[in-house]
Amino acid sequence: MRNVVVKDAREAVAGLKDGHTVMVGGFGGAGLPRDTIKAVLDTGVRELTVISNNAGSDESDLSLWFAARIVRKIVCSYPRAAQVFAEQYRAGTVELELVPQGTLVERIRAGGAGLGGFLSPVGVGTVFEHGKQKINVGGRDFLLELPLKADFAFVKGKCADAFGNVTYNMTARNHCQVMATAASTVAIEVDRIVEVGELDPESIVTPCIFVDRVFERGLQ
Amino acid sequence: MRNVVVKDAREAVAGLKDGHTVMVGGFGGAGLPRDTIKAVLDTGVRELTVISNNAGSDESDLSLWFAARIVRKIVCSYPRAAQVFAEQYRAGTVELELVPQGTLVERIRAGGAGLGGFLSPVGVGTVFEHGKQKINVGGRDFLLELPLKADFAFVKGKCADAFGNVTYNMTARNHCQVMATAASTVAIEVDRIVEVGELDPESIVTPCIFVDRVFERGLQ
Amino acid sequence: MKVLARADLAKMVALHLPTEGFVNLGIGAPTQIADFLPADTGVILHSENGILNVGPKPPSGEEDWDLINAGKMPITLREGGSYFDSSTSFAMMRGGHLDIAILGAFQVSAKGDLANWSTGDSDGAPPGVGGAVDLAVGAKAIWIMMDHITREGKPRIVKKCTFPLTAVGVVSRIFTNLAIIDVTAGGLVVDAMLEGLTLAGLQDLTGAELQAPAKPRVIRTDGTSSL
Amino acid sequence: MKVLARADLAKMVALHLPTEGFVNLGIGAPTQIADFLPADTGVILHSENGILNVGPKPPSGEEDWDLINAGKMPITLREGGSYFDSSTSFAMMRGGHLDIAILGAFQVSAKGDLANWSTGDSDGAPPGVGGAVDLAVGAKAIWIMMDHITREGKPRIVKKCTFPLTAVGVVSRIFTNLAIIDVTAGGLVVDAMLEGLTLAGLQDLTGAELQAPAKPRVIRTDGTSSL
Repeated sequence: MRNVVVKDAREAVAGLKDGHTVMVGGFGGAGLPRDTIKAVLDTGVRELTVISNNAGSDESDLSLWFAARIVRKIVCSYPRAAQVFAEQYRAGTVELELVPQGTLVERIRAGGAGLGGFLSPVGVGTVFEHGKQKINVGGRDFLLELPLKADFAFVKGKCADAFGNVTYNMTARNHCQVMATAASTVAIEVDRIVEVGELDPESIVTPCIFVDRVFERGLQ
Repeated sequence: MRNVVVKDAREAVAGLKDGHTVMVGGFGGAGLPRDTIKAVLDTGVRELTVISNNAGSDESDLSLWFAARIVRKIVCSYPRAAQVFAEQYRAGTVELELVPQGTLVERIRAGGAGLGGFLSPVGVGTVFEHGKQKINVGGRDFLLELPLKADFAFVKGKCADAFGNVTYNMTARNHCQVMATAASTVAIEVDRIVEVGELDPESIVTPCIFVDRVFERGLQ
Repeated sequence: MKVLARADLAKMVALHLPTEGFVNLGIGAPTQIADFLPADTGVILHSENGILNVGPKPPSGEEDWDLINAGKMPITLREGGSYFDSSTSFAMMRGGHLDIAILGAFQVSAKGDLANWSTGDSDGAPPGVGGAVDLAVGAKAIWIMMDHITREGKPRIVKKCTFPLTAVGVVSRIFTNLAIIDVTAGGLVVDAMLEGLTLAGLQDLTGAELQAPAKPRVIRTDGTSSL
Repeated sequence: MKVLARADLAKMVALHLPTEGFVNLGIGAPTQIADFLPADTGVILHSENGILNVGPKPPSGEEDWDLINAGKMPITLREGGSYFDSSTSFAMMRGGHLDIAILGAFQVSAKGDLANWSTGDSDGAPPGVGGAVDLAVGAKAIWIMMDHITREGKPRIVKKCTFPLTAVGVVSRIFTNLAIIDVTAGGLVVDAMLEGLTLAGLQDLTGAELQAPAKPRVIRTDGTSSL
């Protein structure tokens, strides 16, 4: 039978390599896989491209990666309030691709859903047009937005079963659900592993087909 | 306080007019709003454009509309096994736009999500290319698929509260969830109306912002 | 110069909301509008991080950091609320399902152009846009809540925005600490002014031409206004 | 001519499935493959109307018409299964999350082109495509399960499909009632043949050139095959 449970965060990040693209779930602290973030640090990988809504704000989040200088580029909607990132941004040692939040999450969805892109009304007539193809449909201009995919997606769930079915806690669902569809390896840090069959089939948010690894986080 | 409960199917279809575009949920009998379908018949409207996965197969589904000759056109993935529709199709009195099922549901999602369209790999190199713009991204061809919206969406849910939050029963969720985002008026036929607060906020499938009317169906 | 206090401005906006509808309160000042909604309001608040029917902040000590709003502050969920993922949340916005989004602004133009995500002058700090651009495009109506002028005394209502745009031609109504102004096809129309203020006085503080009916409504200093 | 019975063909395909993976069984004949999966299989069946971990059909009298498969027949849900909407279901397919889709076919070309949704000759009946085109494009591997020739004795494996295409260059493996054939960059390669059949005999029934190793595997009449 399928069993995607791994022992800990170290096993969850196995195979991560220099230069990989990594999605990290969370909006603020909700949905942020803190154990996984630390484990990535321990691997010694470098030159990561990170896709995440934020760029860290305290001492147990993505700030750790910027402090360790393992990020080459971040694709992000709101890197403000990210002090360590800001220092490196000012120094010109990290690249930023600023993407409006709804476009960011829809690009990730498109990546996971096998689309070649989508036409968005968001950003037309603004600096967010730059470098994008404009397509007119029915007399209205849209920007062609391209899908985002990653080598790894790291997100935080509430419960998982051994198959890899996952639920989330309240607003911690945020970007986690789509990120968990758009990476070659999806590893989910959860509060609790439950028996297969224990999750309500109507209420599973991430069906196991999207999930490669789950592990129970340590006490925070 | 918000209260979108209406008395019956007749009230649920109020405002439907000749020439309107109507989405009807369901895959086979699952998710099919049978009371609503009958109520539409009673309004006497004509010249409807229908968006639905199927075109009816028994005596209490869309076959009723075709028998009454109130459909001008259907946008559909699988109208086979639809005897009454087939007769009119052969006679040339109804128009068919055949759309692969995944493209159909994604076009409806795009309509509800405010997108101008999306790039799909599905149908490239087949007759489903016809009349569509081909766009190359990263060396791969995609078809530009356009959003679908409607004046009314009629779907079948399991439970609803007075706010209009809705759940579905097993595979009856199918096309209902996206259709309930893509119409000016969304009317949902449910098995049971429950108290506001009774539905688990984590398990609501269609949040009330999408819903205009709900009603409890009669005994079938 | 006498101006509405921030809380009274929030109250004024709250008093202009319909009795029912789906509303997103932008981060920052607009969030305060929630404090002035009646207890039995039919207004359902949306927050773009995936929640409908946002309730007040929880009592101190009962915060749950998985239950936060778009400003990343702890909130509660009201009865009949729901959680969903961000792609669904932004689909709600982009798809035109929200009735009103009430946003802060640096500048609004006479044509309803909005600049509220960047002053363009970052002195090297990283820019951040969040959901500002998405909100401004999607909601059925975009209302602005802001001070009428900058701290330096410059107008925020201008002929043409000089700051980077958030969206083009989207603003329908502007609530400031001096006036309520409708953005119409024919230009900016003063709906109401703070008591004691003259149209000429308001025009002096505004960077685009104002029109007004013979007798605009009067805003009292507590945020209420005449019919 | 001796051919595999339909049930033995289904059994043969089942025996070639990996011990774990996500598989979609197309409507019609491929659905029967489920009957030959071991009870402890790690294969999780997907049905495009929004369900993962499809179980066997329920006992007579216990059917629930809200719990059906893509062929609209009553099924059950196995432990660890889930329900989701059709847009998510097709995102799974289009996004490459399914390991294998096993589909019926009218024709398959030497280059892996697939024709399985229409014979083009409808005598006025309405066409229907359902999820055929979506499935054929999305899954990591597309396997075909079909009779080797038509009822009229014409080859279904052809140089170039004459029926309307479902998708271009997608088929990787063909299971027929006579042989197992891999579609490779170098052409069609016979992996296994029904016992008693010669390569020349198989080639006579095939509309495109076949290659074969010196000793292809042998398929027994019960659907099992040699290593």
